Amino acid sequence: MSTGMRIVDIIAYPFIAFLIGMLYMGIARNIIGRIHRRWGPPVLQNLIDVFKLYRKREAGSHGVMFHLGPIIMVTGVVTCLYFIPMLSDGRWLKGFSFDGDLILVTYLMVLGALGMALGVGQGGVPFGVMGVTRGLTRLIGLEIPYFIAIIVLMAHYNTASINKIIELQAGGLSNWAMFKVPLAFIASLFSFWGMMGASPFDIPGAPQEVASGPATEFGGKYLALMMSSRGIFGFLKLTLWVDLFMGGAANLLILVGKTFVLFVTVLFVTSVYSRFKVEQAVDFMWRYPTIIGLIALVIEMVR
Amino acid sequence: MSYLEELKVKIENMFSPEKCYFPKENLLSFLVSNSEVRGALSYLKDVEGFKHFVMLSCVDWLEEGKFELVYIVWHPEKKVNAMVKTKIDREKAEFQSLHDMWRQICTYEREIWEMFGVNFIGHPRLEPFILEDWKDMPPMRRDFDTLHYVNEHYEWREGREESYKPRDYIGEAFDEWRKK
Amino acid sequence: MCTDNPGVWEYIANWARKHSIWVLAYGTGCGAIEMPPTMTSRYDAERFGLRGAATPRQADLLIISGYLATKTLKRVIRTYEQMYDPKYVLALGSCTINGGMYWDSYNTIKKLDLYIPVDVYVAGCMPRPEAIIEGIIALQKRIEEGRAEGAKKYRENIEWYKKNQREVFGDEMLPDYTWNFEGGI
Amino acid sequence: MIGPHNIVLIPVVIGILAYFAGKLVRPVREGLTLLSSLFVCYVVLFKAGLNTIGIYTYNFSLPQYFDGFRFGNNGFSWYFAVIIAFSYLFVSLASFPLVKDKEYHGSFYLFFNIVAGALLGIVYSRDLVSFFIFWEIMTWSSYFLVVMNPNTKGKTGLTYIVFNVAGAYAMLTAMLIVYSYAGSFHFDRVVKAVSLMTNSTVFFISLLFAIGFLVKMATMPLHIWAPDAYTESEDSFTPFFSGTLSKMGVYGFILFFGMLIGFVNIKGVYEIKDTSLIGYIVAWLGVVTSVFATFRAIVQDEIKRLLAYSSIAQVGYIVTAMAVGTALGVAGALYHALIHSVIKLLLFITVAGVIYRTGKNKFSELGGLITRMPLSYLAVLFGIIGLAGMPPFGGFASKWVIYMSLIKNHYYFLLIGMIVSSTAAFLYCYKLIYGIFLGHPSSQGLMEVKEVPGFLWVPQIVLMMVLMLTGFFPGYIVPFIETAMKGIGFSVAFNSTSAYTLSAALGGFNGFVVINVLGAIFVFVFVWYTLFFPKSKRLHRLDIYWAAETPDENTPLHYGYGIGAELDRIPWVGMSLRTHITRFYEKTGEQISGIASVLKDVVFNGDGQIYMLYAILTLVSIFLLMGR
Amino acid sequence: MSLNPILMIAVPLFVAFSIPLLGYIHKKAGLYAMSATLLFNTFLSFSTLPHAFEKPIRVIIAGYKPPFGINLAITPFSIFLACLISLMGFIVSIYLLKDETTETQEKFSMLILLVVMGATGIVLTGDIFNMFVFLEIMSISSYALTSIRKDRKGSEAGIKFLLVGSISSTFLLLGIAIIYNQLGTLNMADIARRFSQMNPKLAFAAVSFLFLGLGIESEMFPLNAWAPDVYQGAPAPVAALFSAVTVKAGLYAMIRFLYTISNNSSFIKLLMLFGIATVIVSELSALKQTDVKRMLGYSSLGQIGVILFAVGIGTKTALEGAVFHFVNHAVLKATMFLSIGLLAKYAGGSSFEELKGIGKKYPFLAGVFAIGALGVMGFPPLNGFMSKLMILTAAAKAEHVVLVMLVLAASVVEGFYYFRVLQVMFREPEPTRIEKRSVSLAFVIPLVVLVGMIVGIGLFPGVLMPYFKGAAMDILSRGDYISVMLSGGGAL
Repeated sequence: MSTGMRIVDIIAYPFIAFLIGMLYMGIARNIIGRIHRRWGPPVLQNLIDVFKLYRKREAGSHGVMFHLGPIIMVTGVVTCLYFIPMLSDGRWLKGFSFDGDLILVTYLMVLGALGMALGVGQGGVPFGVMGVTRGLTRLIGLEIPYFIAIIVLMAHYNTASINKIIELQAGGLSNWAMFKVPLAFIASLFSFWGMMGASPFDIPGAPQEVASGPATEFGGKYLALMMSSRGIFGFLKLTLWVDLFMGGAANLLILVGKTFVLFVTVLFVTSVYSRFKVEQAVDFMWRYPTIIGLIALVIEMVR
Repeated sequence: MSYLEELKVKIENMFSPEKCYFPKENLLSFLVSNSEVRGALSYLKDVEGFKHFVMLSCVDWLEEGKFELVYIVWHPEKKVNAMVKTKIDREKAEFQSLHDMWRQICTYEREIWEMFGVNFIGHPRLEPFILEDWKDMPPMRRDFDTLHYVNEHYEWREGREESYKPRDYIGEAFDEWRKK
Repeated sequence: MCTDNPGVWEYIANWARKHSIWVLAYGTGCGAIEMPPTMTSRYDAERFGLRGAATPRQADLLIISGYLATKTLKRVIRTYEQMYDPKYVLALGSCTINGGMYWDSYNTIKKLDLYIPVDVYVAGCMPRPEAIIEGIIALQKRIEEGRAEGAKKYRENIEWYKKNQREVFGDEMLPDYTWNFEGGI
Repeated sequence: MIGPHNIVLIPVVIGILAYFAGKLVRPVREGLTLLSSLFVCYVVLFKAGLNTIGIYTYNFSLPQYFDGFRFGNNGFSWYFAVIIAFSYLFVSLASFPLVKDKEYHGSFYLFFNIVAGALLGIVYSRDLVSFFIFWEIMTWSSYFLVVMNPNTKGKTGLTYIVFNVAGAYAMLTAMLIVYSYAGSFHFDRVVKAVSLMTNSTVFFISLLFAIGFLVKMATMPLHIWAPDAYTESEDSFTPFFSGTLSKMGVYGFILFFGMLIGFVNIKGVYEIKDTSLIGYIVAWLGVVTSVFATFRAIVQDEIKRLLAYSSIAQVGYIVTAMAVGTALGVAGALYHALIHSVIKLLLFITVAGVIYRTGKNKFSELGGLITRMPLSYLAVLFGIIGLAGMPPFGGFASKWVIYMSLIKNHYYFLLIGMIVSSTAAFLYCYKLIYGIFLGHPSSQGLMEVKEVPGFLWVPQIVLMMVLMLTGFFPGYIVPFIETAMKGIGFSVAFNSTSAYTLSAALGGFNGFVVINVLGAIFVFVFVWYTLFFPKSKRLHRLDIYWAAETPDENTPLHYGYGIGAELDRIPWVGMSLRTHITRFYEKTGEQISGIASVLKDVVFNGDGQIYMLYAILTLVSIFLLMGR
Repeated sequence: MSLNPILMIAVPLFVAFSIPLLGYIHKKAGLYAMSATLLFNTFLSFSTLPHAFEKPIRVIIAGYKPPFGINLAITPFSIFLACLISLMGFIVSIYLLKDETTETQEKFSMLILLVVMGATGIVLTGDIFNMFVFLEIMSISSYALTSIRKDRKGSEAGIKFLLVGSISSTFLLLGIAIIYNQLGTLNMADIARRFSQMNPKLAFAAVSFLFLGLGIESEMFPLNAWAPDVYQGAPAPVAALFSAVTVKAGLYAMIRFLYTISNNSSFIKLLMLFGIATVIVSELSALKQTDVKRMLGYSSLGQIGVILFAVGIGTKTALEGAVFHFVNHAVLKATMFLSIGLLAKYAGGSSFEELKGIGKKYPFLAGVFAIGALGVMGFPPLNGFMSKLMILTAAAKAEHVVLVMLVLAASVVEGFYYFRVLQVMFREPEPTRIEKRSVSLAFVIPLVVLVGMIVGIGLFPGVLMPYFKGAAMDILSRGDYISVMLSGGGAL
């Protein structure tokens, strides 16, 4: 694993995530179309959209912080990606996951959103601020079941580093964390749907109410950056959940397979449920998923 | 003796309307003087039960130099309409605002103020409604020449000169054509 | 790198622009009711890459669907100026072409392209969804050939457009910060 | 010559000197204060440094039972002395321009210096009485600073003094009980005596000490005084107040529960989940405080009140971390104490500067200052990243240690409580920076405002550097914390080797790699975006998407300040916002004054005959009672 | 020892009665004579102080040896108090030079001299009846002093003081009579020696009567209802004198009686309970006051309650604390009363409304008042703290933890109402109706001296510590008091 190969590995890391992320979003739009009994856009539609946005000739900016907002968002998301190992065995696609642990990843996930919020702030559009506030309030709801789940994981495997968790899950389907701590997995699934911005929880960017929320004032090249970071973010969460609960992926194909299965669950939820209000989202999250998580925690403490 | 005829009798002896007739089935229309409009409407609304206010419109009698304000109310149970009309002077066109009886009268009065130039006293919000930054005279008045205004302000698309005169095809020209 | 010479790079860009047009969700007239059927199951415009965009900043295509009162025209111009460069206008209905049914009304504008550059006109007193998709396909062809340069046209003869607009608005003009800029990050 | 024992005198003497000298020529006060703070920093860093472990005793020929004041220094007091010294320097620097033309100029410098001296006294004292003396001096001199600016409610000062004096006297009772067992006030004799005490007395003492320190740290049931006191105290004193004074509560808590009474002794009393009952209750109090205070902070409209509630919440974390008494917990508490005081100094100094420049202190009146005050914007940005515990800066490292300590010792529910409040902290962090700097200016005057005065730049920049340092090299502070822990007799908690990494119980992270990755990506994307894309147009302030309308100069566009309005619709959060404990205190207050008025009317009712009747009644009662 | 201690009583008596004559020479001569005698008294007492601390002195008057003749028993505790009383009297007298409320100087200065002479007499005398006589002189002249201004409040307070004072003297007389008929002697040492031979029932009656009489004089809880009215009614310097001098004499008598003469431990415990009750009741009732002078009266009762509590504990350290608190209370209360007197004079009244914002108009006076307040509350660098700490440590050592908590709770309440006054003075906007008048030197000197004493004692308590140790030893060692007084120590 000479340094040259290592550099290629590191540079390729975000692009793989970007491509697969965009692919999944395209597939998602197609599947939802089919659910609505219509043809739906081609699978690569999202890629075309992003490319079109990159090739926009104009873009307006309200100031330095506005310009930096999307850049910080991408930086946060890609950095978080680097600390999550994509593949479990072999020396490829590990990123920097040996230097960070689960709590670092949790906080890095939010770093991008906060950087973005600063850009939205300078944009000056009241819709943007309302979107950001709703996003952060929804975050209070989502973070709790997620954190309970990872506490259960950390208590169960007595470690906080993702790589070690993957190793401990090796060896067959039975000792995946999904089956070892099933309730924790279910609780974390709820917060997974929320964090993906799937339909019941997509209040921050609701087009009808707050004109696409934080992204209101961002056009052209900034919107491109935001769409690509949302794609990477989707893939990031998928790999994290696969690593934590489904025993990681030996090679890229297994990774795509497992993540696609997980992604399909999101689709089922999205295309069926309508949008929660902010307080309903937080209330829902603090009610059922948290209780399930707490039960898992109690079981874990008893064991 | 349907409900409307009884009502007609009652109205005639209460308000001495100038004209009181049935323009069409289940619609009673009567013309009263300016001061009696509020009395008639409140009588219809509170005593008779004409709860629903249908609309307020204004007719421009250019020749008489009068505007005619028409208040139409609807009786939900009896399923009948009543129309209270009054004539106000055209030049110094102003009338008391009845928005306290029904709130939606505000919008009608505002539109009539904008389109006919009738000033309603006591109206909460008389400001431009549809015609933003309108400099000309109120457009709905019959002495306003729309065609002249359009020619002056807008530019026609070339090649749209009337290939035929629509007026020629109306009235006697049409009979003639049909005879051919 | 992003020079405007019609090189290969520009061709690919036009291809992408053709297949991903974001429509601004802004119904200005009676044609707005035609938009939902074109987007939903029966006619499904999403097949062509069309997608709703909430704000002018994100949109490429501005659909003027019906007669335009002077009041609405002011909003339309501001929205148009807030959209970013490769932007197109699709005008539905005869009212935008020559005033249509309201040809002699004191309040509606008669010729849309006096005020903003229009790429495709779709005639009909509210064209049905098939006609709208027809219009969109025509627009896509224009984009592919690189002739859908409404923004450049607007930029170059801004004075002419502004003169026409002043004719209609009188001195109640829109603020000019939406169209003349200096550089900046 | 100058050592831990008489460093106390420098600020106090200079304070008094400054007060009187300042009457002749005003700037002498600033000069003297700066001189004293620089000298104190020099002494703390070099003279009374880590290696000068020494015990100096003074006895003022007091009666034999009172064997003199003792001062000394070890890693633990050095750690807090550094915090005090540098916050003393920074706050005095910041206060020069802000207090220059106030009419209470003289008394501000008098009491500010005395408070600084008192803090140093607390940290270096090695016997209970000198600890209590300097604690009392701190209380009343900070009282005067709270009550100083005239446009505040009188009630704030009184509630402050009642709570803090009651806390101090609770501590005094406990000290006296310890003295009656130990026979002397010196720490070493006290430690020996405590081990001989019966369980119930140990429980009683630790309860009293806990009350004394929790009042200072404004933990939930005893926090009533804190929001008003922080908000209404003099603008340039609040950083010192919330940054350093609350850390004295931390110092006292760890000193008394760690070294003097010893967690092992308290644990012997009533044990629950291998920590003492008191420790567990206090930990839960800490969590409840942080949750309630965070939600309260979000809905505030006044800047300083938001920061006040946020400091109560952050100190709540420290309380939870150290109350359970594990080695890693105390290490986390120490680390977070340092980080929190750095952040609060930074934020309060900047906010004081903003209020000084704009004259407004509410979010609804500010907005859009980023173009006018870029450095303050950066300072607040660094501050909120630290406050929210975001990775690149130090805030994350200290929170990480606390989380690790709670997970390692299986206090999962405590941790969940902390997560709720630290996630909700993002909301008030964003509200702080949006309300002041981003969005639209809510009045035209804000556009002519200048940057904060020059003197404030020094503390801002240095504090930002410290935040970056602790963020990029989280392990750098670890050796200092470990010497402090050894000072109170705790075992080593971390197992991190280099300055770059921080690793403890369950995992570890490398701060340096995090910032390198972040920096590299940021630079790459920034360069790619600024050079290889069409230059973006500079949009006018009002050229925003406003549903096709055209906003003009005076349309209110800055209603982002209303963040938190939706909180009371969330069932649990709404309930927490509505419950107020102040009603309980008001009722007790009324009870006491009720008794007082009854007493006044019955006993001292003003006519002679009743007095004579009382005299005879007492005679009769003596006869009945005592007569055999 | 050149001068005979008896002069401390003789000279003031002589000057007091010669003052009306001096009035003819010069209108103000009486005042200067008064302060001169008090200065002489202070000088004399300070010179005999070291001798008395080596060995108690017994002064025989007119040749009759005890237990027959009247003699002075100058023990360390008594001479220490004598110094304190004369010093305080001298300071107040300087203050009085410029105070114009005294309508006829002779009568006023004469009464002041009598009060100080009475107090010194009580403290020094060795004969119980002689103590009663001095007590009578002191109380009668203090009744007169209370209503010196002849305004409504002054005279009303005077009457009340007279009523309660007469009750206390009757009880005292009863007690002394019982003792006299039982033991046939009036000399304290002799009574102390043969006290146990008395019939127990009568002994108990005598002790309770004397306990009650002295209780009224030393402002114990159920009996001190008169004190606040007197402190409010009397002019400020007089109130300062009362709190610094007369109360001290009463307390000395109580201690001397309980410890040396009757040595009855159950009454000492009773004294402790009454002490605690005094503290709590007076602190609480001070909470509702709107008049600063009355509030100061209550807080002085509270301080005396603490002293009684300390005396009641009975251990050596407690008594040292008590004596230390004697000094502090005298100094602090004198400062507070003098400064509030001036402030009230300039502000035209001593209620909260009149004193609003006075701190900005007279920063020096209000500052002195503030320092006094901080001292009374027991904040560290000032003197109140050390004495309160010693008392509380003694109480803690004697396992009275609950009582310690009560005293501390009371001092929290005290903190509340003192800071409320300070806030009224310093935070309110400057009153426009009061115009600034320059404060004359005679008022400034005593205040500066007193503040110097407060801060001095606060910072260096060690200086006075040996005297407190000596006084405490003297109170406790009942045996050698008797032996010295009877067997004739330093025969004079």
